[in-house]
Amino acid sequence: MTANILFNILAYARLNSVPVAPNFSPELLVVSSLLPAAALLAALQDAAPAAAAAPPPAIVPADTAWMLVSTALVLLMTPGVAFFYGGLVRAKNALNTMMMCMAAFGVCGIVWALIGYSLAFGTGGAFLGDLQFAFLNNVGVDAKGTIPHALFMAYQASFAVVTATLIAGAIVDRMRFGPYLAFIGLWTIFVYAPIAHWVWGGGWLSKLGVLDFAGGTVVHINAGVAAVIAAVVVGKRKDFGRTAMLPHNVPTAMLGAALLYFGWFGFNAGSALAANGSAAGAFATTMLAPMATLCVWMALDAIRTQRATAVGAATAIVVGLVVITPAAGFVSPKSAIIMGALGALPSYYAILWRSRTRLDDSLDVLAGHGVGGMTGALLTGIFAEAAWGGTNGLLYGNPKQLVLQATGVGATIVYSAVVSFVLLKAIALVGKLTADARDQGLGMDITQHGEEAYTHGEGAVLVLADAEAPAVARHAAVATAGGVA
Amino acid sequence: MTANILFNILAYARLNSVPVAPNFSPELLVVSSLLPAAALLAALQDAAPAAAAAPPPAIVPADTAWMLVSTALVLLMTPGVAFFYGGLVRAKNALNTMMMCMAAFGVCGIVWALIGYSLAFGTGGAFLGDLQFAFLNNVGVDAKGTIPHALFMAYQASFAVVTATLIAGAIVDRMRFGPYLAFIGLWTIFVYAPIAHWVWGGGWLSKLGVLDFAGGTVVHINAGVAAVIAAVVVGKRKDFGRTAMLPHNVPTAMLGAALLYFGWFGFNAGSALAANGSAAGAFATTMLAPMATLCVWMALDAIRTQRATAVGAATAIVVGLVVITPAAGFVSPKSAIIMGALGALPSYYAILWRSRTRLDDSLDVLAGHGVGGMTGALLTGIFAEAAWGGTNGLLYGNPKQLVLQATGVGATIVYSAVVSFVLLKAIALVGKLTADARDQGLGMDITQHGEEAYTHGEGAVLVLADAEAPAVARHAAVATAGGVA
Amino acid sequence: MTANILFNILAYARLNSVPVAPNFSPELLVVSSLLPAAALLAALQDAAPAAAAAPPPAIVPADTAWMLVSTALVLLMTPGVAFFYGGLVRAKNALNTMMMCMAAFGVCGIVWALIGYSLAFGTGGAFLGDLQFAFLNNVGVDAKGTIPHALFMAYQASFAVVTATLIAGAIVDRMRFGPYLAFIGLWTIFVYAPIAHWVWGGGWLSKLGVLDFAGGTVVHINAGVAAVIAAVVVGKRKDFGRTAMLPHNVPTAMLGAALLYFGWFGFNAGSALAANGSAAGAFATTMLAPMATLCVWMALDAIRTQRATAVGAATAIVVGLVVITPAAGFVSPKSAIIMGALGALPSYYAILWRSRTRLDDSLDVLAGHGVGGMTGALLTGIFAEAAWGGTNGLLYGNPKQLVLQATGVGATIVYSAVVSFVLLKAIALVGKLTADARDQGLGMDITQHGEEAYTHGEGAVLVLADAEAPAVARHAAVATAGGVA
Amino acid sequence: MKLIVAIVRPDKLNDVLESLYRAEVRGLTVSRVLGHGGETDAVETYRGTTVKLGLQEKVRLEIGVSEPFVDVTVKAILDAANTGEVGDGKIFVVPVEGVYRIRTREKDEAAVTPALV
Amino acid sequence: MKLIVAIVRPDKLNDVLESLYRAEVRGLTVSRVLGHGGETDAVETYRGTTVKLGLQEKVRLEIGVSEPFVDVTVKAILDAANTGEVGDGKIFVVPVEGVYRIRTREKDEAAVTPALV
Amino acid sequence: MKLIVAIVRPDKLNDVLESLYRAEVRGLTVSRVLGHGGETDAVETYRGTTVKLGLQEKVRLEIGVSEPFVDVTVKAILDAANTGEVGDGKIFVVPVEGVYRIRTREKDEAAVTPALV
Ligand SMILES: Nc1ncnc2c1ncn2[C@@H]1O[C@H](COP(=O)(O)OP(=O)(O)O)[C@@H](O)[C@H]1O
Ligand SMILES: Nc1ncnc2c1ncn2[C@@H]1O[C@H](COP(=O)(O)OP(=O)(O)O)[C@@H](O)[C@H]1O
Ligand SMILES: Nc1ncnc2c1ncn2[C@@H]1O[C@H](COP(=O)(O)OP(=O)(O)O)[C@@H](O)[C@H]1O
Repeated sequence: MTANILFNILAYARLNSVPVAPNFSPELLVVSSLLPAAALLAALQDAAPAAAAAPPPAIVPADTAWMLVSTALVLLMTPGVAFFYGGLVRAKNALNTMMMCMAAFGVCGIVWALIGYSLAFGTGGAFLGDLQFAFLNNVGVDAKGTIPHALFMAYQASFAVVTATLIAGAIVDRMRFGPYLAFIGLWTIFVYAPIAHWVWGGGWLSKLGVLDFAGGTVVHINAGVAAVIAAVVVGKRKDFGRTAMLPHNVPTAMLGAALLYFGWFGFNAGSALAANGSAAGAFATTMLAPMATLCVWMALDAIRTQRATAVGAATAIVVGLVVITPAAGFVSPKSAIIMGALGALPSYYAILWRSRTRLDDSLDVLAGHGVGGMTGALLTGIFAEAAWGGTNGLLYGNPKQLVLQATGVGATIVYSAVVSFVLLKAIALVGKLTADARDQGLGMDITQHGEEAYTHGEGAVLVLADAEAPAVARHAAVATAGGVA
Repeated sequence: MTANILFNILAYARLNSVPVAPNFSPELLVVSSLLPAAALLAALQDAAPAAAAAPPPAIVPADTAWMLVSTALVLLMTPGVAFFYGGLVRAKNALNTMMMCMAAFGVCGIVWALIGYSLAFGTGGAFLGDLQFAFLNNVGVDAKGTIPHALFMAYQASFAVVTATLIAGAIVDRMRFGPYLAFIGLWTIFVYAPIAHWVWGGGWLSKLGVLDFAGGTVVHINAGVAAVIAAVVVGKRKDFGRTAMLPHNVPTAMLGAALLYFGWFGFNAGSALAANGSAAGAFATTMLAPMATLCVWMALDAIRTQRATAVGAATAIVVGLVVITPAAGFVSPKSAIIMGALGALPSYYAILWRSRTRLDDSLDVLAGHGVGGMTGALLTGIFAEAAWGGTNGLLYGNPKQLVLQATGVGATIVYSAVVSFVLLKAIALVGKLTADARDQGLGMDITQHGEEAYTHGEGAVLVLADAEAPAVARHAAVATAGGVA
Repeated sequence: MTANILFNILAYARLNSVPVAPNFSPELLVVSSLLPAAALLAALQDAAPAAAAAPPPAIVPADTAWMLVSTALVLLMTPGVAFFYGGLVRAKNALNTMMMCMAAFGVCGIVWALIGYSLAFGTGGAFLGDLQFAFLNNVGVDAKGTIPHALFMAYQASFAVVTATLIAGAIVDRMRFGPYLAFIGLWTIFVYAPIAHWVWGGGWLSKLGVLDFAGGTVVHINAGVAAVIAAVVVGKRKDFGRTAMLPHNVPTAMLGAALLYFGWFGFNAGSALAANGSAAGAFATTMLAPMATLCVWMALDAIRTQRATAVGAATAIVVGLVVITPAAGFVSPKSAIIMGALGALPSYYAILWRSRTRLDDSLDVLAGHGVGGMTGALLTGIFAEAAWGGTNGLLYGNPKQLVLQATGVGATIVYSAVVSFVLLKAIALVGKLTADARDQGLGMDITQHGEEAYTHGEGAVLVLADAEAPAVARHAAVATAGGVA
Repeated sequence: MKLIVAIVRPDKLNDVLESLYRAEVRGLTVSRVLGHGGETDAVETYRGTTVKLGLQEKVRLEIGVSEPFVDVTVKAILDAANTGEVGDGKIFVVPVEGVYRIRTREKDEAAVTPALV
Repeated sequence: MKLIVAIVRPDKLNDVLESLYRAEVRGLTVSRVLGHGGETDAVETYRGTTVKLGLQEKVRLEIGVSEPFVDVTVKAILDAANTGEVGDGKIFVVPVEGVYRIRTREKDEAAVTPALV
Repeated sequence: MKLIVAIVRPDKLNDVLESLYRAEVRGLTVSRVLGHGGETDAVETYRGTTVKLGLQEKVRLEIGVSEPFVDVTVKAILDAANTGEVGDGKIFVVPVEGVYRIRTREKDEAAVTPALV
């Protein structure tokens, strides 16, 4: 009997289980999967004692199941970026572009595990975490929220990796591979980790009450700004503005966009860190916003050139996803549609504007992620609803939130720009950042990786695996025509 | 004891409640709220009363987790169709074909959110829903069955989008993009939504007891029929029957088939709307049927041309999936293998037949989805087993079911054909449906989207972003060789 | 209170539940049947005691949800292999290579359902299962562990299929398609099923205590060894060692690697057979190991040729995944990083060595899966930790484990080599294994499948579907210019 | 001995092959090329960038024929490749001093007359 | 009547087209080719295999011109395609005995003078 | 000065390059082409459609040589490209009136003799 009554109360609480609600009811911490997004934990001061009062948080299988999937989905976004970018460059630079993304798995992933995670999610202070989790010490399968800590770490790692890859779009076709790797590695430590701490690690932005559900500021504005800096410091491509540089394989770019859309559900809905109403809401908004952006974008294209382009459509989907990211779990599906539609405009015109400037942000990372991210962050301050898990925004009588959002945006822009600039300059001291004109002409694939994306093998002569000078080569080939190659 | 009896009743009720949305009668609500429990009843004999006494339906995290994933999987099927179709057309039409699919995200997705969902799943009557959910009003994160309503809506949206894209296969290479978008948008409202209501929205077909687990009628027969109508109304391609039109990139088509197979698990197993035995059964049958179809198809190929073709294999996988769709949660794995094997024959010969006719159903949507869907719907009436969640079919002593299935098929064919025809004719009044011979010759990518799928950029001259006449262009380029392009 | 205590005990016990174990010790069954209760405590306060009292294993929705996803993920690995291999061969053999993988869905999938599963997982004896599950009899939706039996079967089927496809890499470009299908079909029955029984079906290796979390021996060593045998028996490619055979489409190979990485999370983390700490740990290690391998591999490349190659990166990711597979749920994330880093060396040098030999293991299956698998199996014996779900390994004071691992490796190598050899010789009696030089020259796509991967259709003449002699053909084409082709 | 080089529209290729076949012209070599002539150029847009494609896809045929076949061949092409719209292409007749059939090492006339196998 | 065949660097193509345009040379046909000359060969590595790519990407232009245009055309190409580094390419001037414009069946001179449409 | 145009089998290209190399012939240009000759056509099937591929893949070499090199070059190709089966290809020797090396603007003989860099 009492059980039933209790059940009803709990069930009722669960129904309103938007991330804010549950923390008011201690019991739920034990039994339910409703632990809110980490970002909100810090914002709700009264949650801490409640949690302290409750027995150790338990791992919830259902939440674990969803987060396992979410993490895998977000990890798929890195190849997604690789194909999206890879299809948009010229064939002679396709592999280099894809490698800039895939290699981030190695460099940023390891850097994150060794130190980044701890700097971002170690308790630490308002601006930076500490080293309690360095080298993944103290990261076990005990519960962090309602999922195993190791899983939480993996989920965050997937974000760190994909964020770094976004920057590549601004310096494709020309940045030397070594310096690039050095840059994204250091960037993950010195730029990404701190900002992640501010927003999700209990840092000052979260304390301030800035809303960023899945990383509009941490991921997109941050990457977008760093991208511009990189484009400027690395410099223009050899023929930029002189010859037309066309996407060599649009279907590949389309594949990238598709994988991004797919993976983004893990990115946004996964940020609820539980399989609950918040995740469901975030999922719906993440699905709807890009749909609206796509409609508006195709309309703008049609108006301007009488034709809706495929590259435009792929771009629109990404922009829509970027815009909804900070708001995903905080706004209603209806608002998501409006946000998606509005979000198309700034990015669309930013792209047109950029192509008239001397700024060689080759694949428009600024317009897509930077501008899109800012639009999203600000619109979040307007459309957020307590009823949907956020703090009320402008439309719901809380203009203050809009100011807070602007603060978050501003802080991110400044920090990211300054530190990214410093890092690039530092690396430039060690080695040249940009490939010389000849290498750019031959193509980055051959000069940076000694490969070509598409080969027919005509006139390719086999060389003994350890032959050194090309001169030797041909004779070696002749000599070994016997088959011992 | 009583618990066991109750369990059986509940279990039985549940069996017939799949997927005919379990949320209309209060009893069913209880059932579905129990459902997760259903699995546990075996372990918790005394759980039933407790839960049965609980009035408000509860969100079940595990079911939510699975449905979040399922929805993402089904959304991945739209790009899947894009690549499957895109690889089968000629290079000059690749982007147009892919865009026909990707653009559905925008048009059909938004149309669905604004009105389609409500027409399909609003209470309404036997033939159409109402407007209670129009503009997503009243669609919150409260429980719909055992998952948040917003998630249920998203899941259904993913179906609406992919269904519309299937039609594209019949009119690729020639239908103008604008009219196409208008068509699929209207089609989603006037054809898809009503039929979805009949089968899943508590409409007359579900009342009748027609079995359609995941959409054999609603999705495949429906799309297949609309496709033929479209092919006929839009007319043949310029060179149809005169020149050979070969797939320009079979690996891309293979990728599409792979993504479809993958996404289809969300489509079929997800239709259980819960992470339970029904989902598991549907998963197994969905995995096995295409395997059997593939074997038979390769055998037929080998017999006819001494060679098993890759395009054939990709087609076989899709056909197998189509055939098992209506039966997924109603038949045993063994029956699934048999259904998959049998299902290969009608579609295989339909394709051979079609290629000898004047009907330019370019990518054989009729043979694949229409015929495949009918085969599946009817075989469901034969192989369905109460033991596996269905109503018994012919083989299990209930010939009546076969008649019911035929009714469902017939009704869908007639309605889909008539309304699709009317819609196309209506659109034709506003604008030409078919691109003229010259545009088809140049390729739909250039003429409809102003892009090419694969470019080398030779002799491409950069033009000021807002230059109008090509005449101006070259000089513009010269003038701007400075870099301000 | 007591509930909490009980809960903590259970939670702890749960952490140590390794995939091999749950089906064997009754207590663990209770545990696993209970743990999900955590999620249901909200709904059923009194569930714990009840469940503790309930002997029959119960289906756990959360575990079911995760395993549904895992199975889908593993099934995606087969196309993953298809693209990975398909991109590495020459264009004229692309389809044949992909078909070798996709066709396994049909042949191996069906063979597995009919007999393989039963031989592997039927009770049987120490060396082979029995026929209790032949034709999927007795495979229902009742609980197997904590998930429906049909789902467990599907999960295992996904392993069987992908394992067989790995072999293809050693005999691409030359093995005739028919004999190939016969081989992988028989191989699944006579090689894969028995070894799977040894390790996962309660056979002697598991009894012995050999650790193989997700299939290092069963899948990778096994396939790697069979691959070499196949390469030797089938023989070298026509121009092997004389002309350079370059990958025709590296981005496609990259896509394959990406899909493999993604699917592998289902492969490894799914092997926990539950959404628990073990799965989370396995997920983290599976994510980290390839990252480390990638770093080391790029470094080795850079040292040797001054350039990090993309094909190398794709290979590195796969190798890292192979290495961690047997250890995934048994080692700490930190150990995973070390294992991944160490694991790069043997495979890297094995590839260099192989390319100097006369062994035409065309895509280095031996180096990648064979050597990588052995490295992983042995390192597991060194790094495994009871604390992370394994038995302690060498580093944790249990050198015996290393010996056990070596036993497992040895047994697999011998059995796989011998039986694979016999099977191939047997098939050779029926029909020629290798395509003759002319067919290899023309390309396997045209000669084995009557298709080309990429066609422009120039000079392609339409022939009446049933026209026989090419002579007739052209006239037929003329005759049918009317459109009845 | 002449080498006839013809540039035609891709979608006319099959007709040309057909017509050459009827004219008993068996041997020929085809390649995909890009051409610029009097055609108005197609304009494409990629994101912010607008480009003018000065080059159109064409197909190039290269046919080695013995004197008596020259006019026949040219006529066959002219008839089949003509649409009357700008962009139909050109035919060039180039003198040849020697022809060899690699298979038989036959020279000149013998080399181009259909192989009797 | 001559057929001018030029092999140039891909990244010089646009300059060449530009310069031909200014020289009033309108009709031409372009194709992507691979060339071998004095260039040092690029070396690539795929897994264990090291290969030397003896062939570099080049672009081939084929331009049919009437006598008075020959030198103009050659000069236009020489000016635009030159970088001074090995690999710039070659120009071949081949005699032509007849030219036809497929669209109009015009012959010789008439066939190559810009079409007045 | 002659321009030697040869059509050979793709899988014979490397042998031909090898043999030309030994014959001291350095400069050449290669392109992928499709050819039709006496070969029997391959038949392919895509779903319901059966097509006959009248064209086979071939490789086209274009080699500008000074008189003394003509026979050497032809012989080198004949030797390396021959398989004896239908489809081996042809060699055409075309007269050339002028050759230019773009890099140096050298003319004729000088232009084709290996560049001394
Ligand atoms: N002088 C030329 N030299 C080489 N190719 C040419 C020449 N003129 C035209 N062509 C080729 O013929 C094609 C059509 O020529 P164009 O002049 O546009 O049409 P038309 O011949 O009908 O006037 C061009 O795309 C080009 O490939
Ligand atoms: N004798 C030749 N015949 C045909 N093409 C040639 C010849 N010599 C050079 N080429 C082409 O010109 C390109 C550059 O020639 P190369 O000799 O390397 O440079 P350069 O002419 O500056 O010495 C080669 O890649 C090849 O395509
Ligand atoms: N008259 C020709 N003009 C141009 N190319 C030709 C001619 N004859 C043959 N070829 C080329 O040579 C290739 C082989 O010629 P074919 O006649 O089939 O073999 P063979 O020369 O051994 O008789 C053809 O595919 C075609 O590319």
